[in-house]
Amino acid sequence: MATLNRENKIVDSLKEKFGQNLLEIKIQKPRRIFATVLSSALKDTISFLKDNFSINHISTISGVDMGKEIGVYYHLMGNKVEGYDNEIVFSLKVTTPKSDPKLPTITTIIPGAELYEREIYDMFGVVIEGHPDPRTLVLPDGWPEDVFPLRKEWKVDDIKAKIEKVGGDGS
Amino acid sequence: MSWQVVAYDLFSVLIYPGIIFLVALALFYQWVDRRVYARAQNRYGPHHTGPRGLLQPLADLIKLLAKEDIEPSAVDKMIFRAAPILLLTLVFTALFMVPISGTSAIVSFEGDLIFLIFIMTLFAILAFLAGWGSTNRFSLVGGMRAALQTLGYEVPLAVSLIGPAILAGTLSVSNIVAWQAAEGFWSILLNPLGFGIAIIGIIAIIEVVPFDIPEAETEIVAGWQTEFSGRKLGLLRLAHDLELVFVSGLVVALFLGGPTGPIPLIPGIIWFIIKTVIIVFIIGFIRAQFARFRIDQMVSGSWKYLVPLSILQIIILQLYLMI
Amino acid sequence: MAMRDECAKSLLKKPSTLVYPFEKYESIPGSRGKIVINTLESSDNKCIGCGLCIRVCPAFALEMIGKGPTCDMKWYAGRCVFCGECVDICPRSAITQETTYDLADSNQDGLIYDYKRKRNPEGNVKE
Amino acid sequence: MSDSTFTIPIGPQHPALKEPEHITVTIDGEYVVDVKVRLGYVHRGGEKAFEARTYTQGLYLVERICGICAMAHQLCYANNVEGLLGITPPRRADFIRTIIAELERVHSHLLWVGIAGHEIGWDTLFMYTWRDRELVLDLMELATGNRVTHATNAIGGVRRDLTPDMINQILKGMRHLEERVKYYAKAVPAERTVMKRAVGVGILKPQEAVDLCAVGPTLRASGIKRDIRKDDPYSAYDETPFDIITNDGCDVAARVLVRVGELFESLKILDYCIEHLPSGPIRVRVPINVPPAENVSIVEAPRGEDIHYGKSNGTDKPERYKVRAPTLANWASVPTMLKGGYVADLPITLAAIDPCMSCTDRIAIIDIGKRKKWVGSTDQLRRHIKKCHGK
Amino acid sequence: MDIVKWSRVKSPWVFHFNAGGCNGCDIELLAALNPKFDIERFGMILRGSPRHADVLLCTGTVTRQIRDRFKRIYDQVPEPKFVMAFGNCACSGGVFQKCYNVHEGIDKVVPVNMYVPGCPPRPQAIIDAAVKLLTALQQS
Repeated sequence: MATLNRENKIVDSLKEKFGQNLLEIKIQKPRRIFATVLSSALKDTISFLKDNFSINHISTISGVDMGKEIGVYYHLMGNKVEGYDNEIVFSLKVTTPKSDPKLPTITTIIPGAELYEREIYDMFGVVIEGHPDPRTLVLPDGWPEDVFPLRKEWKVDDIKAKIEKVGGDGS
Repeated sequence: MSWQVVAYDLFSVLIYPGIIFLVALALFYQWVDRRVYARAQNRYGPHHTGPRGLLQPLADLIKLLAKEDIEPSAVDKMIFRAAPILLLTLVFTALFMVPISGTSAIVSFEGDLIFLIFIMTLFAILAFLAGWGSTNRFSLVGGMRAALQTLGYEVPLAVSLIGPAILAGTLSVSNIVAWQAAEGFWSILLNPLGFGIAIIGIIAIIEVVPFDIPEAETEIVAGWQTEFSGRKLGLLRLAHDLELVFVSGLVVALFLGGPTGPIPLIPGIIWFIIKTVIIVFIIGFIRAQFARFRIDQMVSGSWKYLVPLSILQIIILQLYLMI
Repeated sequence: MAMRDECAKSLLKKPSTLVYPFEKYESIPGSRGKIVINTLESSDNKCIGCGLCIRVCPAFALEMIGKGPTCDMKWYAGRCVFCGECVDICPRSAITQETTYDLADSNQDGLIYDYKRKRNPEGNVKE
Repeated sequence: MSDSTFTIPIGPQHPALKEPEHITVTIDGEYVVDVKVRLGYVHRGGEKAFEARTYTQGLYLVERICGICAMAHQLCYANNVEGLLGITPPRRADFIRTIIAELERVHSHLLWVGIAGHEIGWDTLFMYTWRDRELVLDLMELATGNRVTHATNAIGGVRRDLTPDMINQILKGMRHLEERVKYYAKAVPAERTVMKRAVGVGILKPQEAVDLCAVGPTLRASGIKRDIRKDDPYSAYDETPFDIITNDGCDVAARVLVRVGELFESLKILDYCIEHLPSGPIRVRVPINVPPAENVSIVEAPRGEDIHYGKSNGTDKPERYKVRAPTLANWASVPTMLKGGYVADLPITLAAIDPCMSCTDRIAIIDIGKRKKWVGSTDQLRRHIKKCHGK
Repeated sequence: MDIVKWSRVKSPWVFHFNAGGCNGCDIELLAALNPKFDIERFGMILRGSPRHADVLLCTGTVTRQIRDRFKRIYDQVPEPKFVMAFGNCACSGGVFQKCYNVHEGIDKVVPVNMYVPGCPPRPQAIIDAAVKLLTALQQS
């Protein structure tokens, strides 16, 4: 069981298929794969995983502020195949510059990603290009447009002060 | 007309068995209903207001009457103000035609049964108006549902209430009671189906589970009552309790022999209370058993099952009379 | 009418309701309620004012007034999440947790519990 | 579209939703035409708060993301931080966690059965299930010290040990509960008014469920066998035998049946865990500072998969901590369930995903048919809807 | 005894509002309805519409998005009204203090008559708080 047949297979085929676009890939422990791709290859990678390894479930999208860049993790799940009871959690990371964060939508491949993409815009200001319904998801109405609360440069007190100023209280 | 007659009439309209007595009875029935419902759910229900919580409905009523009465700016003021009062008046009018203490009601004339059936429809129309006047979406939907619901229950209820009238050969409620007393048996014996349908019908009139569709809390807040507060809400609740007295009294009068009983020593009013409490008990118990129907299920179910059954009952009665 | 029998049975037997508050409810041993800091009223003066409890508290519910072994403690019932982390971490077992939970009060001040050390008239802590 | 169409706002305060939430529902007559979700009424900024709190403080913050699946969130958090630290908790702690997590599932599912009864007006069911649920809560209080937010986990183990006396009481409680659950499993489907309201309502086809990434009982009621306890075993689930309950009904009734089935499975797991409870320590000591690492942990909460992503930076506070609660995943599938259904079915359909909005937000129904304006009604909800719609 | 005051003390109808809580308090409030505690004994009923209520029972820390809705709900409750802050989030923000999207307690938004600490408070605490509130009302 503890052999990493499946994981290795996925890693190998990804390496073969994407080559230069695949910046980094590692098997952290059984059932956990972390990979980094160029943002241009994001959609292809996800379709590839979905079509070839039946990794068809997106658990969530989380963002990380990495200084100059914003890292966006797509946590995918699936690949319950013959002989295996359990699934693989595949965390696919892309980065996008903080000055002009942009990513293509993946709702065309996995429709369930809609809410998570809205959330990532709210929290980090990553513009999702081609999103079918780009409204605010969690932040209150009247929220100041340039405040993205999970970016590191926004401290809690700064956000509070800013909201008081513009009255972003959902009023 | 001598002054004694006037005084007697005033007394019977205002005090016994008139308005004050009826209000007390209505509050008592609310208590019975809540208590049965709670006990069926393995809990006490109102318990610490007065002995066994008996004064709870009274406390609720006084509190509501003394509370601020908010009138939202958007409501149709006339309908909004008139609805509770009209409803209350209607229920009292109806109650005066139900025999409570003796075989004869305060007001009685040939054909008053038809009039009562008409009043029952008016309840729903008023609910609809009240909902409409509130100009609140919940109220409006509640009002529409109340009106829609009459489509379901009105026909079978009316047909089933006519059953005893056919037997007694009269359309006066008092006369039907008198006929039952004279014949010495209750019309439920010949009319069991009609009795069942009447119970279902009156549950729909007083809008409790499973037919609380117009007031469905989890769907439309409090239905057509949503916007009412304070005094108006108090009056609406009182009217609702009086409706309970009215419908149970009517069923008792038509099917269970009204305020008469096999032991002549016990006064009629005691019989009346015993019988109506049984009806209220049945309603409270049924209330604990069912989930709410959806409006379309209610209407279609009613036409599919209740209407044919009530007509069947009438046919049976006609056959009985022919033999 | 699926639960009819159950309901009918309930009608006949006594409800399962506790008669709280007319009879005190016996709380289950080990349940987490009011925090008591053994600073000071008692003679053993357990609290040494190390401040560990304040560092672990997730809800900022403890406050130390003064420093070191002579400090006074304040507990904000209105902030505490009753996790008991401060009880676990206290090196002198000066913090205990009672099972009391009826702490409701009509103003914020009533939710603040002062645990003051016993002092002599000069303001020094009694040994 | 006819003039009979109009607007019913439901939420952010609505009796059907014990929590604020807003969905914009477009209706035509009694039918739902379109649904849009607006979240954020319970957005408190928790994820940012993690960055300002130590790992220990985070334990109690994460618990309060959702008061019903508190244990699941905390367990997920503890797993995550233990993964970051590279330690494994003692086996006994794993079992105790499993026991508490399953007790929580029992309490959550019983709660849900009651709420579902309440939504369709059957308060008696609500009263009875909640009465029996009190037993579970008492057991919880006995085992952990609190009824709802248990604070069981510590990083590196659990905080309280189970004594033989507690175990006896839990076993006794389980026997009683099993009888009660059997009774409900028989009584609820036998009640025709319930089944009338549940069968064929809120359809979510298997393919849609997969595409929209539904989770938990909602997904399993569409016949998809996906359960994190089997798919990605944590704590003691790797050796605990149990079945994944699925149902092909795809409707509200199927979701009821899946949950009732899971109640029995939970009782089975509890029995197994109590029987095989290993002895030993319950907690290992852990360093305060966590070396830089990243980790994803997933837990099957009563409502579905709960995924946490953590990134540490060598200090005692996380660099980034991301929580995705199960309900958010299910919101994506709500519009599909509601479209084409009756308005009256709204509450029960919503209840069927067992929404826990603190994790995620409210409902308003907007009518596109009627152009007429509702002048100046004081209704608190409508203004908001207008605003949301205007955007 | 003043009959109006008596009636108020005996019939406190509750409207429950969640201003951004975690659910824990809400289910404990519902748990107070169940047969084991049964707050209907005291005449307390949960109403669906704020217009019917006397006691506004608020759980959860007030989030920015919900603050105005909450104020509006408060205005809709007819006088005399009482506000009960239920749980520590409602009392002070609890564990969510120092988060950017909360108001740290409902007393920042509306006046509060009774604070019920606990996280979440047990159902007994609701009964206890109600009794304290009503006793205060009776004596006023």
